[in-house]
Amino acid sequence: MIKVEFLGPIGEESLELKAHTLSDVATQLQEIETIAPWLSKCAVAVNDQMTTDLSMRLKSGDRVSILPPVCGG
Amino acid sequence: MIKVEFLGPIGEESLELKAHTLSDVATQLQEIETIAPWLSKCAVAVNDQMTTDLSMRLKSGDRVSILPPVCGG
Amino acid sequence: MELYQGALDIPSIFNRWLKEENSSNYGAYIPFIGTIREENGIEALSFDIYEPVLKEWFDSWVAKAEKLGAKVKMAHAIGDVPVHTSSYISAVFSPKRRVALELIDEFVEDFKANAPIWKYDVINGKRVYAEDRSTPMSGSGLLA
Amino acid sequence: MELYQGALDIPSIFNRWLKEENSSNYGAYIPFIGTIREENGIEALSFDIYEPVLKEWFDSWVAKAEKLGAKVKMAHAIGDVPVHTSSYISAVFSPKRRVALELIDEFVEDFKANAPIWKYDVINGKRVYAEDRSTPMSGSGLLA
Repeated sequence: MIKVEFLGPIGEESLELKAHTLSDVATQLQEIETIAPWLSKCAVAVNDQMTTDLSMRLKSGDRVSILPPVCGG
Repeated sequence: MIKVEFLGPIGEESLELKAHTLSDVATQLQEIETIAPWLSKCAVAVNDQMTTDLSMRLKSGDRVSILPPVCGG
Repeated sequence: MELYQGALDIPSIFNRWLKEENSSNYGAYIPFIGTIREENGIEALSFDIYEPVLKEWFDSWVAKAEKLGAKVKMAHAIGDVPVHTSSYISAVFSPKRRVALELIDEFVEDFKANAPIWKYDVINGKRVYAEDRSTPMSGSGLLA
Repeated sequence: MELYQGALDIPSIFNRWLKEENSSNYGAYIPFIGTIREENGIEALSFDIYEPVLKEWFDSWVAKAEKLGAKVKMAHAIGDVPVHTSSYISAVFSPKRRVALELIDEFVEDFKANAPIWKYDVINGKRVYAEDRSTPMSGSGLLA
Protein backbone atom coordinates (compact mmCIF):
# COMPACT_ATOMS: atom_id res chain seq x y z
CA MET A 1 0.00 0.00 0.00
CA ILE A 2 1.03 3.59 -0.74
CA LYS A 3 0.33 6.33 1.77
CA VAL A 4 -0.87 9.66 0.36
CA GLU A 5 -0.76 12.72 2.62
CA PHE A 6 -2.22 16.15 1.97
CA LEU A 7 -0.19 19.04 3.32
CA GLY A 8 -1.03 22.51 4.57
CA PRO A 9 -4.48 23.90 3.84
CA ILE A 10 -5.90 20.91 1.93
CA GLY A 11 -7.17 19.58 5.23
CA GLU A 12 -7.88 16.00 4.20
CA GLU A 13 -6.96 12.83 6.09
CA SER A 14 -4.18 10.66 4.65
CA LEU A 15 -5.19 7.79 2.37
CA GLU A 16 -3.83 4.32 1.71
CA LEU A 17 -3.93 3.34 -1.99
CA LYS A 18 -2.79 0.52 -4.24
CA ALA A 19 -0.56 1.98 -6.96
CA HIS A 20 2.46 0.92 -9.01
CA THR A 21 3.32 4.38 -10.33
CA LEU A 22 2.48 8.00 -9.59
CA SER A 23 0.19 7.83 -12.59
CA ASP A 24 -1.94 5.28 -10.73
CA VAL A 25 -2.09 7.66 -7.77
CA ALA A 26 -3.19 10.50 -10.07
CA THR A 27 -6.05 8.44 -11.52
CA GLN A 28 -7.42 7.63 -8.09
CA LEU A 29 -7.05 11.12 -6.62
CA GLN A 30 -8.81 12.67 -9.62
CA GLU A 31 -11.91 10.74 -8.58
CA ILE A 32 -12.07 12.23 -5.10
CA GLU A 33 -14.33 15.28 -5.19
CA THR A 34 -12.58 17.20 -2.40
CA ILE A 35 -9.09 16.48 -3.75
CA ALA A 36 -9.48 16.83 -7.53
CA PRO A 37 -9.68 20.68 -7.61
CA TRP A 38 -6.36 20.94 -5.79
CA LEU A 39 -4.38 18.74 -8.18
CA SER A 40 -3.69 21.29 -10.93
CA LYS A 41 -1.90 23.57 -8.47
CA CYS A 42 -0.17 20.98 -6.28
CA ALA A 43 3.38 19.66 -6.41
CA VAL A 44 4.37 16.12 -5.40
CA ALA A 45 7.03 14.55 -3.21
CA VAL A 46 7.72 10.83 -2.83
CA ASN A 47 9.37 9.93 0.45
CA ASP A 48 10.11 13.66 0.90
CA GLN A 49 11.90 14.03 -2.44
CA MET A 50 10.19 16.39 -4.90
CA THR A 51 9.43 14.74 -8.21
CA THR A 52 8.01 15.63 -11.63
CA ASP A 53 8.08 12.09 -13.05
CA LEU A 54 4.57 10.69 -13.42
CA SER A 55 5.91 7.26 -14.41
CA MET A 56 7.87 6.96 -11.17
CA ARG A 57 7.61 3.39 -9.77
CA LEU A 58 6.25 3.11 -6.25
CA LYS A 59 6.69 0.28 -3.76
CA SER A 60 4.67 -0.68 -0.74
CA GLY A 61 5.30 1.70 2.16
CA ASP A 62 6.15 4.68 -0.06
CA ARG A 63 4.74 8.02 1.06
CA VAL A 64 3.35 10.44 -1.52
CA SER A 65 2.93 14.05 -0.32
CA ILE A 66 0.65 16.54 -2.06
CA LEU A 67 1.94 20.13 -1.66
CA PRO A 68 -0.48 23.02 -2.36
CA PRO A 69 0.62 26.58 -3.29
CA VAL A 70 3.11 28.02 -0.82
CA CYS A 71 3.83 31.39 0.74
CA GLY A 72 6.62 31.41 3.27
CA GLY A 73 8.32 34.49 4.67
CA MET B 1 39.71 84.38 -3.68
CA ILE B 2 38.61 80.77 -4.23
CA LYS B 3 39.67 78.09 -1.78
CA VAL B 4 40.70 74.74 -3.26
CA GLU B 5 40.92 71.73 -0.93
CA PHE B 6 42.31 68.29 -1.70
CA LEU B 7 40.49 65.42 -0.03
CA GLY B 8 41.53 61.98 1.18
CA PRO B 9 44.86 60.59 0.00
CA ILE B 10 45.98 63.54 -2.14
CA GLY B 11 47.67 64.94 0.93
CA GLU B 12 48.20 68.51 -0.27
CA GLU B 13 47.53 71.71 1.66
CA SER B 14 44.57 73.86 0.58
CA LEU B 15 45.24 76.66 -1.88
CA GLU B 16 43.78 80.12 -2.44
CA LEU B 17 43.37 81.01 -6.12
CA LYS B 18 41.91 83.76 -8.27
CA ALA B 19 39.33 82.25 -10.62
CA HIS B 20 36.04 83.24 -12.27
CA THR B 21 35.06 79.75 -13.39
CA LEU B 22 36.00 76.14 -12.69
CA SER B 23 37.87 76.24 -15.97
CA ASP B 24 40.21 78.88 -14.47
CA VAL B 25 40.77 76.55 -11.51
CA ALA B 26 41.57 73.67 -13.88
CA THR B 27 44.19 75.70 -15.76
CA GLN B 28 46.01 76.62 -12.56
CA LEU B 29 45.87 73.14 -10.97
CA GLN B 30 47.23 71.55 -14.15
CA GLU B 31 50.41 73.50 -13.59
CA ILE B 32 51.07 72.11 -10.13
CA GLU B 33 53.31 69.06 -10.48
CA THR B 34 51.99 67.17 -7.42
CA ILE B 35 48.32 67.84 -8.29
CA ALA B 36 48.22 67.42 -12.09
CA PRO B 37 48.44 63.56 -12.11
CA TRP B 38 45.37 63.34 -9.85
CA LEU B 39 43.07 65.47 -11.98
CA SER B 40 42.02 62.87 -14.57
CA LYS B 41 40.61 60.64 -11.84
CA CYS B 42 39.19 63.27 -9.49
CA ALA B 43 35.63 64.56 -9.17
CA VAL B 44 34.78 68.11 -8.10
CA ALA B 45 32.42 69.73 -5.61
CA VAL B 46 31.77 73.46 -5.22
CA ASN B 47 30.56 74.42 -1.76
CA ASP B 48 29.93 70.70 -1.14
CA GLN B 49 27.70 70.25 -4.20
CA MET B 50 29.07 67.84 -6.80
CA THR B 51 29.37 69.41 -10.24
CA THR B 52 30.31 68.46 -13.79
CA ASP B 53 30.02 71.96 -15.26
CA LEU B 54 33.44 73.38 -16.14
CA SER B 55 31.95 76.77 -17.03
CA MET B 56 30.45 77.15 -13.55
CA ARG B 57 30.89 80.73 -12.27
CA LEU B 58 32.72 81.11 -8.98
CA LYS B 59 32.58 84.00 -6.53
CA SER B 60 34.98 85.03 -3.81
CA GLY B 61 34.78 82.72 -0.82
CA ASP B 62 33.65 79.68 -2.82
CA ARG B 63 35.21 76.37 -1.84
CA VAL B 64 36.27 73.90 -4.53
CA SER B 65 36.86 70.31 -3.32
CA ILE B 66 38.90 67.79 -5.29
CA LEU B 67 37.72 64.20 -4.64
CA PRO B 68 40.04 61.32 -5.61
CA PRO B 69 38.84 57.72 -6.31
CA VAL B 70 36.72 56.33 -3.48
CA CYS B 71 36.25 52.98 -1.78
CA GLY B 72 33.82 53.02 1.13
CA GLY B 73 32.36 49.95 2.80
CA MET C 1 17.98 25.90 9.33
CA GLU C 2 16.02 26.83 12.44
CA LEU C 3 12.28 26.58 13.08
CA TYR C 4 10.61 28.25 16.04
CA GLN C 5 7.13 28.14 17.50
CA GLY C 6 5.72 31.70 17.12
CA ALA C 7 7.49 35.00 16.37
CA LEU C 8 11.27 35.00 15.94
CA ASP C 9 13.66 36.74 18.32
CA ILE C 10 15.40 38.58 15.47
CA PRO C 11 18.14 40.41 17.48
CA SER C 12 19.23 37.18 19.10
CA ILE C 13 19.34 35.20 15.82
CA PHE C 14 21.08 38.07 13.97
CA ASN C 15 23.73 38.43 16.67
CA ARG C 16 24.34 34.70 16.97
CA TRP C 17 24.84 34.34 13.19
CA LEU C 18 27.20 37.34 13.23
CA LYS C 19 29.25 35.68 15.99
CA GLU C 20 29.19 32.24 14.34
CA GLU C 21 30.89 33.66 11.23
CA ASN C 22 33.08 36.15 13.06
CA SER C 23 36.30 34.36 12.15
CA SER C 24 35.19 33.00 8.75
CA ASN C 25 36.66 35.99 6.91
CA TYR C 26 33.48 36.85 5.03
CA GLY C 27 33.36 40.46 3.86
CA ALA C 28 29.60 40.75 3.36
CA TYR C 29 26.69 39.66 5.58
CA ILE C 30 23.19 40.33 4.21
CA PRO C 31 20.20 39.26 6.28
CA PHE C 32 16.63 39.54 5.03
CA ILE C 33 14.03 39.99 7.77
CA GLY C 34 10.34 39.47 7.07
CA THR C 35 7.90 41.20 9.41
CA ILE C 36 4.12 40.79 9.51
CA ARG C 37 2.43 43.89 8.11
CA GLU C 38 -0.78 45.17 9.64
CA GLU C 39 -3.26 45.02 6.74
CA ASN C 40 -6.68 43.65 5.83
CA GLY C 41 -7.68 43.59 9.49
CA ILE C 42 -5.47 40.63 10.37
CA GLU C 43 -4.21 40.18 13.92
CA ALA C 44 -1.50 37.68 12.91
CA LEU C 45 -0.32 35.40 10.16
CA SER C 46 0.02 31.71 10.85
CA PHE C 47 2.32 29.18 9.17
CA ASP C 48 2.38 25.45 8.51
CA ILE C 49 5.74 23.98 7.49
CA TYR C 50 6.56 20.59 6.03
CA GLU C 51 10.01 20.23 7.53
CA PRO C 52 11.46 17.22 5.61
CA VAL C 53 11.00 18.87 2.19
CA LEU C 54 12.03 22.28 3.55
CA LYS C 55 15.26 20.71 4.76
CA GLU C 56 15.92 19.17 1.32
CA TRP C 57 15.27 22.54 -0.29
CA PHE C 58 17.51 24.37 2.18
CA ASP C 59 20.35 21.83 1.91
CA SER C 60 20.42 22.27 -1.87
CA TRP C 61 20.91 26.01 -1.30
CA VAL C 62 23.69 25.36 1.21
CA ALA C 63 25.47 23.34 -1.50
CA LYS C 64 24.83 25.97 -4.16
CA ALA C 65 26.18 28.74 -1.90
CA GLU C 66 29.23 26.67 -0.98
CA LYS C 67 30.24 26.46 -4.65
CA LEU C 68 30.32 30.26 -4.66
CA GLY C 69 32.38 30.37 -1.45
CA ALA C 70 29.31 31.63 0.39
CA LYS C 71 27.01 30.49 3.20
CA VAL C 72 23.23 30.70 3.66
CA LYS C 73 21.25 30.55 6.90
CA MET C 74 17.56 30.75 7.64
CA ALA C 75 15.04 30.68 10.44
CA HIS C 76 11.24 30.59 10.17
CA ALA C 77 8.28 30.68 12.51
CA ILE C 78 5.67 27.93 12.87
CA GLY C 79 2.13 28.79 13.99
CA ASP C 80 0.84 32.27 14.81
CA VAL C 81 3.01 35.39 14.36
CA PRO C 82 1.35 38.67 15.47
CA VAL C 83 1.49 41.81 13.30
CA HIS C 84 4.70 43.86 13.69
CA THR C 85 6.69 40.78 14.74
CA SER C 86 8.88 38.68 12.45
CA SER C 87 8.26 35.29 10.91
CA TYR C 88 11.37 34.96 8.78
CA ILE C 89 15.06 35.73 8.65
CA SER C 90 17.53 34.41 6.13
CA ALA C 91 21.07 35.53 5.44
CA VAL C 92 23.96 35.21 3.07
CA PHE C 93 27.63 35.45 4.04
CA SER C 94 30.22 35.83 1.29
CA PRO C 95 33.77 37.07 0.82
CA LYS C 96 32.50 39.27 -2.03
CA ARG C 97 29.78 41.89 -2.15
CA ARG C 98 28.41 41.01 -5.64
CA VAL C 99 28.01 37.32 -4.81
CA ALA C 100 26.19 38.19 -1.59
CA LEU C 101 23.81 40.70 -3.21
CA GLU C 102 22.88 38.32 -6.02
CA LEU C 103 22.57 35.29 -3.76
CA ILE C 104 20.24 36.90 -1.20
CA ASP C 105 17.93 37.96 -4.05
CA GLU C 106 17.84 34.50 -5.66
CA PHE C 107 17.55 32.75 -2.31
CA VAL C 108 14.63 34.85 -1.06
CA GLU C 109 12.78 34.58 -4.38
CA ASP C 110 13.21 30.81 -4.57
CA PHE C 111 12.21 30.58 -0.92
CA LYS C 112 8.95 32.40 -1.72
CA ALA C 113 8.29 30.12 -4.69
CA ASN C 114 9.43 26.71 -3.46
CA ALA C 115 9.78 26.47 0.32
CA PRO C 116 6.97 24.17 1.58
CA ILE C 117 5.37 26.71 3.92
CA TRP C 118 1.70 27.64 4.01
CA LYS C 119 0.44 30.98 5.17
CA TYR C 120 -2.89 31.80 6.82
CA ASP C 121 -4.45 35.11 7.81
CA VAL C 122 -5.63 35.12 11.41
CA ILE C 123 -8.80 37.18 11.72
CA ASN C 124 -10.94 37.03 14.88
CA GLY C 125 -8.87 34.04 15.94
CA LYS C 126 -9.75 32.13 12.74
CA ARG C 127 -7.14 30.82 10.27
CA VAL C 128 -7.86 31.55 6.59
CA TYR C 129 -5.50 30.15 3.93
CA ALA C 130 -3.80 33.05 2.07
CA GLU C 131 -4.57 31.43 -1.27
CA ASP C 132 -4.42 34.64 -3.34
CA ARG C 133 -0.84 35.30 -2.17
CA SER C 134 0.36 31.72 -2.59
CA THR C 135 2.36 30.28 -5.49
CA PRO C 136 2.19 26.74 -6.90
CA MET C 137 5.61 25.11 -6.40
CA SER C 138 7.79 24.11 -9.37
CA GLY C 139 6.31 21.04 -11.06
CA SER C 140 2.78 21.63 -9.81
CA GLY C 141 -0.08 19.98 -11.70
CA LEU C 142 1.72 16.64 -12.10
CA LEU C 143 -1.29 14.64 -10.89
CA ALA C 144 -4.02 16.71 -12.59
CA MET D 1 23.39 58.66 8.57
CA GLU D 2 25.75 57.79 11.39
CA LEU D 3 29.54 58.08 11.50
CA TYR D 4 31.62 56.48 14.25
CA GLN D 5 35.28 56.61 15.20
CA GLY D 6 36.62 53.05 14.72
CA ALA D 7 34.78 49.73 14.30
CA LEU D 8 30.98 49.71 14.39
CA ASP D 9 28.94 48.04 17.13
CA ILE D 10 26.83 46.12 14.58
CA PRO D 11 24.41 44.35 16.98
CA SER D 12 23.53 47.61 18.68
CA ILE D 13 22.97 49.51 15.40
CA PHE D 14 21.00 46.61 13.88
CA ASN D 15 18.75 46.33 16.93
CA ARG D 16 18.17 50.05 17.22
CA TRP D 17 17.17 50.32 13.54
CA LEU D 18 14.83 47.33 13.97
CA LYS D 19 13.18 49.06 16.95
CA GLU D 20 13.01 52.45 15.22
CA GLU D 21 10.91 50.97 12.42
CA ASN D 22 9.00 48.51 14.60
CA SER D 23 5.67 50.30 14.08
CA SER D 24 6.31 51.58 10.54
CA ASN D 25 4.61 48.55 8.98
CA TYR D 26 7.49 47.65 6.69
CA GLY D 27 7.44 44.00 5.63
CA ALA D 28 11.09 43.70 4.62
CA TYR D 29 14.28 44.82 6.38
CA ILE D 30 17.55 44.11 4.57
CA PRO D 31 20.80 45.23 6.16
CA PHE D 32 24.17 44.92 4.44
CA ILE D 33 27.12 44.53 6.82
CA GLY D 34 30.68 45.03 5.59
CA THR D 35 33.43 43.36 7.61
CA ILE D 36 37.19 43.78 7.18
CA ARG D 37 38.69 40.64 5.63
CA GLU D 38 42.10 39.40 6.73
CA GLU D 39 44.14 39.48 3.52
CA ASN D 40 47.40 40.84 2.12
CA GLY D 41 48.89 40.99 5.61
CA ILE D 42 46.80 43.97 6.70
CA GLU D 43 46.05 44.52 10.38
CA ALA D 44 43.23 46.97 9.68
CA LEU D 45 41.67 49.19 7.09
CA SER D 46 41.40 52.90 7.72
CA PHE D 47 38.88 55.39 6.33
CA ASP D 48 38.71 59.11 5.59
CA ILE D 49 35.26 60.56 5.01
CA TYR D 50 34.21 63.91 3.60
CA GLU D 51 31.01 64.30 5.55
CA PRO D 52 29.28 67.25 3.78
CA VAL D 53 29.28 65.52 0.38
CA LEU D 54 28.47 62.15 1.94
CA LYS D 55 25.43 63.74 3.55
CA GLU D 56 24.30 65.19 0.19
CA TRP D 57 24.73 61.78 -1.41
CA PHE D 58 22.86 60.02 1.38
CA ASP D 59 20.01 62.55 1.45
CA SER D 60 19.43 62.03 -2.28
CA TRP D 61 19.02 58.30 -1.57
CA VAL D 62 16.61 59.01 1.29
CA ALA D 63 14.47 60.97 -1.20
CA LYS D 64 14.75 58.26 -3.85
CA ALA D 65 13.74 55.56 -1.36
CA GLU D 66 10.83 57.65 -0.09
CA LYS D 67 9.34 57.78 -3.57
CA LEU D 68 9.26 53.97 -3.49
CA GLY D 69 7.66 53.96 -0.03
CA ALA D 70 10.95 52.73 1.40
CA LYS D 71 13.62 53.93 3.84
CA VAL D 72 17.43 53.71 3.79
CA LYS D 73 19.82 53.94 6.71
CA MET D 74 23.59 53.77 6.94
CA ALA D 75 26.48 53.89 9.36
CA HIS D 76 30.20 53.99 8.56
CA ALA D 77 33.45 53.95 10.49
CA ILE D 78 36.07 56.72 10.43
CA GLY D 79 39.74 55.88 11.07
CA ASP D 80 41.14 52.43 11.78
CA VAL D 81 38.95 49.31 11.70
CA PRO D 82 40.76 46.05 12.64
CA VAL D 83 40.33 42.85 10.60
CA HIS D 84 37.20 40.82 11.44
CA THR D 85 35.37 43.90 12.69
CA SER D 86 32.87 45.94 10.69
CA SER D 87 33.26 49.31 9.00
CA TYR D 88 29.88 49.58 7.30
CA ILE D 89 26.22 48.81 7.72
CA SER D 90 23.42 50.06 5.53
CA ALA D 91 19.82 48.94 5.37
CA VAL D 92 16.63 49.20 3.41
CA PHE D 93 13.13 49.00 4.88
CA SER D 94 10.20 48.56 2.52
CA PRO D 95 6.62 47.31 2.58
CA LYS D 96 7.48 45.06 -0.36
CA ARG D 97 10.16 42.43 -0.81
CA ARG D 98 11.03 43.21 -4.46
CA VAL D 99 11.54 46.92 -3.79
CA ALA D 100 13.79 46.12 -0.83
CA LEU D 101 15.92 43.58 -2.71
CA GLU D 102 16.45 45.88 -5.67
CA LEU D 103 17.07 48.97 -3.55
CA ILE D 104 19.73 47.41 -1.30
CA ASP D 105 21.63 46.29 -4.41
CA GLU D 106 21.49 49.71 -6.08
CA PHE D 107 22.23 51.54 -2.86
CA VAL D 108 25.30 49.47 -1.97
CA GLU D 109 26.68 49.66 -5.53
CA ASP D 110 26.22 53.42 -5.74
CA PHE D 111 27.71 53.75 -2.28
CA LYS D 112 30.83 51.90 -3.46
CA ALA D 113 31.07 54.12 -6.55
CA ASN D 114 30.11 57.56 -5.26
CA ALA D 115 30.28 57.90 -1.48
CA PRO D 116 33.22 60.22 -0.66
CA ILE D 117 35.13 57.74 1.49
CA TRP D 118 38.79 56.83 1.09
CA LYS D 119 40.21 53.51 2.14
CA TYR D 120 43.74 52.74 3.35
CA ASP D 121 45.43 49.44 4.17
CA VAL D 122 47.09 49.52 7.58
CA ILE D 123 50.30 47.46 7.50
CA ASN D 124 52.82 47.69 10.34
CA GLY D 125 50.92 50.70 11.60
CA LYS D 126 51.34 52.54 8.28
CA ARG D 127 48.42 53.80 6.16
CA VAL D 128 48.63 53.00 2.42
CA TYR D 129 45.92 54.33 0.08
CA ALA D 130 44.00 51.39 -1.46
CA GLU D 131 44.30 52.94 -4.90
CA ASP D 132 43.89 49.68 -6.85
CA ARG D 133 40.50 49.02 -5.20
CA SER D 134 39.24 52.61 -5.53
CA THR D 135 36.85 53.97 -8.16
CA PRO D 136 36.78 57.47 -9.66
CA MET D 137 33.46 59.10 -8.73
CA SER D 138 30.90 60.03 -11.42
CA GLY D 139 32.10 63.07 -13.33
CA SER D 140 35.78 62.53 -12.57
CA GLY D 141 38.35 64.15 -14.85
CA LEU D 142 36.49 67.47 -15.09
CA LEU D 143 39.61 69.51 -14.33
CA ALA D 144 42.09 67.41 -16.34
